[in-house]
Amino acid sequence: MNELERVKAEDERLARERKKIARDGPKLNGAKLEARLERTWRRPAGIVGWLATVDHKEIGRRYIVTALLFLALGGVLALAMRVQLAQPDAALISPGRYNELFTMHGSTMMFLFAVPVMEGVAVFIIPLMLGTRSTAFPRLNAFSYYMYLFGGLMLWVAFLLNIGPDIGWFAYTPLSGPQFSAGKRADIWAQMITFTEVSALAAAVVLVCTILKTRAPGMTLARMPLFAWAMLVVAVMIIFSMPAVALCSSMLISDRLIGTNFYNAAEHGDALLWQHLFWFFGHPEVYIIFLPATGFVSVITETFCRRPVFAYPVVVLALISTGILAFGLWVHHMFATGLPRVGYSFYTSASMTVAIPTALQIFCWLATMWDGRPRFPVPMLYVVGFIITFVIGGLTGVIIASVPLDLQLHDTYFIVAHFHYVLIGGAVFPLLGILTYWFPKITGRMMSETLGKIGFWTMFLGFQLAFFPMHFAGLLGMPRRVYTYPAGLGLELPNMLSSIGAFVVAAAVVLFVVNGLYSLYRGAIAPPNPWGASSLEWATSSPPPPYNFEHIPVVETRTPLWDAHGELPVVTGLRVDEKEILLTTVVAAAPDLREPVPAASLWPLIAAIAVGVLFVSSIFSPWAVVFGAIPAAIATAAWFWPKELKRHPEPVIS
Amino acid sequence: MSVQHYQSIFGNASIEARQFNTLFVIFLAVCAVMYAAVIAFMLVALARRRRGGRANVMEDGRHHESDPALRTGLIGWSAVVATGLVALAIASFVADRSMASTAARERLSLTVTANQGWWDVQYIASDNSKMIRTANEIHLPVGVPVRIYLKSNDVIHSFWVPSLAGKQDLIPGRENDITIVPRKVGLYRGQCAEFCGTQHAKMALVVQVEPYSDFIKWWERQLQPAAAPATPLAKAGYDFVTSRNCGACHAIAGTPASGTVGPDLTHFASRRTIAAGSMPMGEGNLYGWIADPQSIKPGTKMPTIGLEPNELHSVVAYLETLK
Amino acid sequence: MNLCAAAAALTACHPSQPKQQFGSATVYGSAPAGDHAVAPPAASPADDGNWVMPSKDYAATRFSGLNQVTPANVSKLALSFTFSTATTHGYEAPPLVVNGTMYLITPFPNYLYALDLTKPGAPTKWVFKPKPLAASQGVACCDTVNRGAVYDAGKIFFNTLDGQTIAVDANSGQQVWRTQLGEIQKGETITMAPLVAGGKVLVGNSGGEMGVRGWIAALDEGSGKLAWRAYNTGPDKDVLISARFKPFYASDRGKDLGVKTWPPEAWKIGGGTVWGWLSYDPETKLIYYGVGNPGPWNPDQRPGDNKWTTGVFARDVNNGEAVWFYQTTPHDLFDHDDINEIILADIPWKGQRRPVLFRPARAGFFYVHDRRTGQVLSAAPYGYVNGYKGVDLKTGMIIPNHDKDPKVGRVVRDICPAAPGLKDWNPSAFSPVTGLVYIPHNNLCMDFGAMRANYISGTPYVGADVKMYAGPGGNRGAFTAWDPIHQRKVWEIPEDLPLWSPALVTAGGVVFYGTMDGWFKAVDARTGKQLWRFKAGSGIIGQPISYRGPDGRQYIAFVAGVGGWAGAVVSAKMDTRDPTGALGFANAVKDLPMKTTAGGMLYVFTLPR
Amino acid sequence: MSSRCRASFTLLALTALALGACNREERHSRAKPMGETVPAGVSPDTIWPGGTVAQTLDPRAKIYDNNAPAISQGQQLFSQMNCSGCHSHGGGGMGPALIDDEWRYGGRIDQIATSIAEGRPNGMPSWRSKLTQDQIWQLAAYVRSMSGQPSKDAVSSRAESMSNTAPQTLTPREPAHTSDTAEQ
Repeated sequence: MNELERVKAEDERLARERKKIARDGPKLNGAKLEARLERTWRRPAGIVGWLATVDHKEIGRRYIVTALLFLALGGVLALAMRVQLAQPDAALISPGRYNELFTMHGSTMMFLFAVPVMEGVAVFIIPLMLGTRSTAFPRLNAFSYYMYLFGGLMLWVAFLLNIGPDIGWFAYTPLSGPQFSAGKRADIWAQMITFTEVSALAAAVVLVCTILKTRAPGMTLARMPLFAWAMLVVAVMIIFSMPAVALCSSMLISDRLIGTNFYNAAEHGDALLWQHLFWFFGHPEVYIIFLPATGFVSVITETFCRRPVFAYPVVVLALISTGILAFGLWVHHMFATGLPRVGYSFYTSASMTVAIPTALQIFCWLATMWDGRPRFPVPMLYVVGFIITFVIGGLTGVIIASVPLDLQLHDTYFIVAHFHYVLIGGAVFPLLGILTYWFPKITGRMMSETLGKIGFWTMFLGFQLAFFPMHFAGLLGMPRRVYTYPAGLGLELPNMLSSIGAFVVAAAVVLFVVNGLYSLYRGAIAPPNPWGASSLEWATSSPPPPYNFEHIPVVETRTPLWDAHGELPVVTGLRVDEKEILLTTVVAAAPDLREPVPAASLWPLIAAIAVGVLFVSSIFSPWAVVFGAIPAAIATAAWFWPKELKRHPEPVIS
Repeated sequence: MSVQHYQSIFGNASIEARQFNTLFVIFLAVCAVMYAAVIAFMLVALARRRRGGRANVMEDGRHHESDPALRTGLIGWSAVVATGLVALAIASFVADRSMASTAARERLSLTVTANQGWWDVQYIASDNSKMIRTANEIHLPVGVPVRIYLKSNDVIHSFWVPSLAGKQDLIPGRENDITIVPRKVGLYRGQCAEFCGTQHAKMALVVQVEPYSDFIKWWERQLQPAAAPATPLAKAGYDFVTSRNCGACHAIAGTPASGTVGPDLTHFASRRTIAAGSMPMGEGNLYGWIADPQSIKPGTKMPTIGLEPNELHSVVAYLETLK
Repeated sequence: MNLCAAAAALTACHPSQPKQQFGSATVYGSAPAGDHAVAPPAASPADDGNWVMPSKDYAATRFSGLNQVTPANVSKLALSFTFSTATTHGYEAPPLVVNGTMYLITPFPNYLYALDLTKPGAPTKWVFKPKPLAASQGVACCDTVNRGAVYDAGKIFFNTLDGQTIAVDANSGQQVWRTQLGEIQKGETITMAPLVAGGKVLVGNSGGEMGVRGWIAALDEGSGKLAWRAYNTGPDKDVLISARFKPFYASDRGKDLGVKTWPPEAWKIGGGTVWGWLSYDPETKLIYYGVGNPGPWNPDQRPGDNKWTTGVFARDVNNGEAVWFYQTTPHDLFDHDDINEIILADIPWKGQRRPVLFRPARAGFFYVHDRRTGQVLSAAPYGYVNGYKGVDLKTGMIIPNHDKDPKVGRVVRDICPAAPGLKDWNPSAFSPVTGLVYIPHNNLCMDFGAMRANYISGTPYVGADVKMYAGPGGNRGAFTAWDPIHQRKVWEIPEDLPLWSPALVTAGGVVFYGTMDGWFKAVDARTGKQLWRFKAGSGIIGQPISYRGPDGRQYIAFVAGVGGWAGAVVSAKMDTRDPTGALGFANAVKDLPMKTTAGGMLYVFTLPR
Repeated sequence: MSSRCRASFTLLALTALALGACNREERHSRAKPMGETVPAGVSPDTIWPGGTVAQTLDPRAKIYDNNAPAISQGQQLFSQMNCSGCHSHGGGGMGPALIDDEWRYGGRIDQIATSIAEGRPNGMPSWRSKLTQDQIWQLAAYVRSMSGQPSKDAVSSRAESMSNTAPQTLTPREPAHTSDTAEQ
């Protein structure tokens, strides 16, 4: 055979095979299907497989566990501070060390716990909730986690090596600038920001695409679970707000390393430029933490009242409007900076306006309880605790939205009380509730109800004891970020109570962890839907198999599990011999495309290491940006290297 | 004046602070009502099923219509919340405007310049030779609108005397100001309210509001240069202070010491506190502070000089003459 | 070396520097015809061929009546002899010539050389070494210069950097007396040339950047005993203000303004030094002198008008009583010392002759005052000025431009003229023949960053970061012929480098000046046309003089030795990578180290027989 | 567990980076004044009659050299104590340049500290009675940093003032000079 004929024959053979691909191959069902899906979707064996995994459930679990570890670390710092503050004029901790403590506490809680834990929960649960087998861009998802982990590790290793930042989590210039923050402490902080913002942006992209494109057929936007709505809003907010902090922290590094004058007032830079950019991110950040928690509350309330959340469209609109309004409030962190007084009124109004959607959401949850039949297992207790606590935080928020009042209360312990009521009451309580709620889905076992209830009450009472007196400390004139205070100002009692309360909260956290660990090994085995909930994550086993669902469900109502009589309708026709998911249209969720899912890969990890080395070394030399980009580019190129098309003559479908 | 209002925002010692109090009470009342409404609603909502009311649940997968009363409730609730917020916003705006209006009437002005760890205070006079400089202590005549210009020499600080007024930041490269009309004679403590570095916690100041005549007396006293030391011990202290380390940073009018890096010490002993409100003025504290400032206020710019005991005695003796 | 080359290259290709021909004159008009300004005869006697004081005469004309050298023959000038002074710091002083002997006073260590002009090669007659304290070099703000000695009645009088005034016998070189006036512990130095008038040796202190309190003192010419001392700040009795004091403008009237226009105590360290030039009117027995800048430079630390700094005093030479005062820049913002030369002249003014003063001030205006009252007759800018908007002739007040007010913590950009002013210490020359004033000056602007200054006696008290650079046009210096009556330029020569040398004008119609890269230039007094030039071994900042030698020929002499504030980058071996060096001058003359090197060499020229 | 492995690997890498950090970042708050002993080795001279004398580096050098807070304090003192009035921002003026590579009296930190404390004859005042030893050494650490001697990681790029010299964080480090050699 000559060369020409051989080529021709090969072409014809390929053409025949292409025709075969277009045809359906053998169909599988039942145990055979499960085995085949398991083979396709499970992660590769060994440590390499463990590192290479792109399974959203594993990544989500790692996110949650890592974030909880950082919560514990941040909490230890808080306890250290409370010990120092328990009595006036104490000298247990030096002022420099104390400054490191509150900087680390704030940065850890905001950047390494609150945002990542929400992302982690979402990454774990959103594909399950939406009835799909994977997130969009699973490798980006893995990359996101590794960036987060490296950022957190860098910060904490630096802290342990005595290069911990001591400039506050807000790092106001010029205190954080080259003249007043000697050495590399501030750079460590700024680069930790870079790590977490890259991570958060990646996770946000993953979530937006997952929510908009991978929902089960029939799950129109109007049928989407409220948590998915909340995460959609949050992810979009991350995409809009994170670049601001990326910009200002990069300018800070540039000021500190190569002597630019962005924040040098003398050379016509501006110290306030930092504050504008930082709070343009920083204020939405609060809602980035809070909105997922409202999703948790909606989920728990619905399940335990056995009634769909009242006025679903109102709640959705409230989420969206909060997301938009959040970008118009940043100046209320800057009322004391001497910007034009009348301009402040706009921000007062905007800050008060944002209370309206929140008030509507609260009404909707309460109406759901009113109209439903509430039960009170631990997650629901946390929701009740949330309402009692968060509403106080929300109302103090209205108080400090007023310029004259804020000028007094700004940067006092009143504010500390306010935002802990908002962030712990508003986000951590629902988080603990939702972790209890989804614990069976994550681990396959139920958490102990008894321990959970003890834990809740300890947490709830401890919290009030720790943070309610702080309102009074603030009103009595105690500013924030002080390592000590003099006797005789009436601050002794509130501070002592707060310190005691802090240890009670710590005990509650320990109880929660003990409960979690105990239940992980000894808890009752969980059925697929232990709470009788309505959303799709409960339509698969606990914990779910690597492929999530045997068949992709079809959704016809907002509460599919409550409305499905017996079995859910499903989609067929997806390949099972290759990782493949079904993409649906953005609004109507009509089946659109079959999309191959990338295989597990070490490249996201390698890319994260390369980028991490770039970030860490650019603390020390600007040339790192140039030379560090080379390995990062190589890793990214390898990550996206076009895959060879595997030509199975007979695709296997379910 | 009660002790606990020394640094409390309820000290109510100026027109501004009184306006703050009124506004705060309004806000608190409205918020309390709202909070009570929410909690009551929740308690009733949670409790009514216990009493066996008909629940609108989805036991059998069948939708029930929502309670129409709840829809009305939602609309009513939004109306109530919106009205409440609008009322509060207006109250806030009105209070803000009325506070701003006092700014036009100032009759006394001074400049407060913040430094990491202490406050530099300069009173402005149309006759420049009547300007006075002090530190960490401000005297104000009661009833006189006073404008305080706020500047910073290093990082961002925030001027805050809770009993008198809200805070205002001191930002390098910018000039802010705040106007206060003190209305109650008394002593008030203030503190830096923006994190400013190692010794943010011990950067305080005291404000003495006093009758106009006392204020003028105080001003005239401040204009006097330091008296020559009378005793041999004080003379030895004078020699040390003016010829050794102290004068490089501190100024004492009437002596060669003219440093501007640290607080002016001309009338140091007449002030109420040492080290920017860290401790009350007194011989014992003075000994401690001069001997070892770094263990009292770690990280302060005041160095531990390591005086010999006789030097320490003489320096303290001299400083005590600076009334 | 490479770095310097790079710096020079950078300056050369700086976009704001157009490719213009430096060194050639632009003519704007012609010298006034008919009745013009002349020097008062009492203060400016006919030339006897000597040069006994730096300013040539009491009227400060720097005009030589010798006329052998003319525009036609100046190009034939030939080197007669040279002499190395063995110093390498800024040489600002003129040689003195008295009856066949030339006297040279060097920068620190202030050697006084006497050269015998009657012998070939002018051998050294004697050297007097006053041995000033070495530490005084550390408190001299702008190089360790000396601006000249003065001869009177058989004695040479001069000041030393460490604050002494010394009288030396002109023949023997033996010390007659020495008086300590300044205290270097306080930062006081003396760099000025004394003036001997009315039997008094008048001396003022330097140290306006060190927080000193400025004064002028009169010593008895014979004994060196202090006759009187007038401070320029503080209470009236210190300033010697008495009933005779009649300032023309209301803003200068009042009791103890030297205290009341300062914050408490600030006047004690407020500067107001006298380090420039004095003039004397023998008819009225009045001396005229300008007062230096208030300290510190940061104006925030001295709210008020800061009397009696940056102004002009007229005092009675006998007892120092102040007669009038005019403040050029109340509350000076830019270090615009007012110490420049004061030229006495009689001018036709509105139909009658008026005795006046010419003052090309640092702030950029050419002032004409009535010298009996201090009234400002005219004040016009003789270069680019944006730091002020003009001078109000009604109130006599300079009109500030508040856009350029320094602010603590914020750099104010593009202030013209810069801190050295449109013209610094280097004096102009006035020719009664042409009626023109020949002004060697700068064209520099600056960025000014005020900050809090700390006062520690004996250390600098400045409180500002400064960066200077070329003004509009890109020429850093200019040599301007100014018509003082019509207040206009007649011609101007743009110079690449700032001009730091004084000028000399001769009756022959030739003007001499030097540049910091070492060119000694002769130009036509009427047109500015360059006639001749000579490249010296170091940059020239010294006063050129002209004298009649023992052989009857006209000689031209100057000392080349770069330095001073402008040349400190070379003489103090500064590192020009720091633009704020030498109080900001380093930035303006980054290329100077490649254009000249330090030196201290006398050059004497004459026409060939 | 492998996560621990990875963590400890990263830890190792960071430790390597940060080893220099231990002294670089330490904030010394000196409650007790430092002794004033001047060790025998601080002479700027390089010639000794009768043979070489081994120069020993003052042990305090280790505390201050390369220590970021000390350099930063020194930077502040440099302007507060009017050093910048004479030396500008290192370019010089009334005093000699400090950013160049010429050291009249030695460029080692202990030699610089001696120059500051004792003064030098041509105008450098003695600061011994005005500044504490701690402050003098902080100043010396900063002065040494101006000429590019210590690590780039311990210096600051600029101050909050008019920009002057190129950022120390970027300028090439200068090699040690003959007078710098001492037993470290």
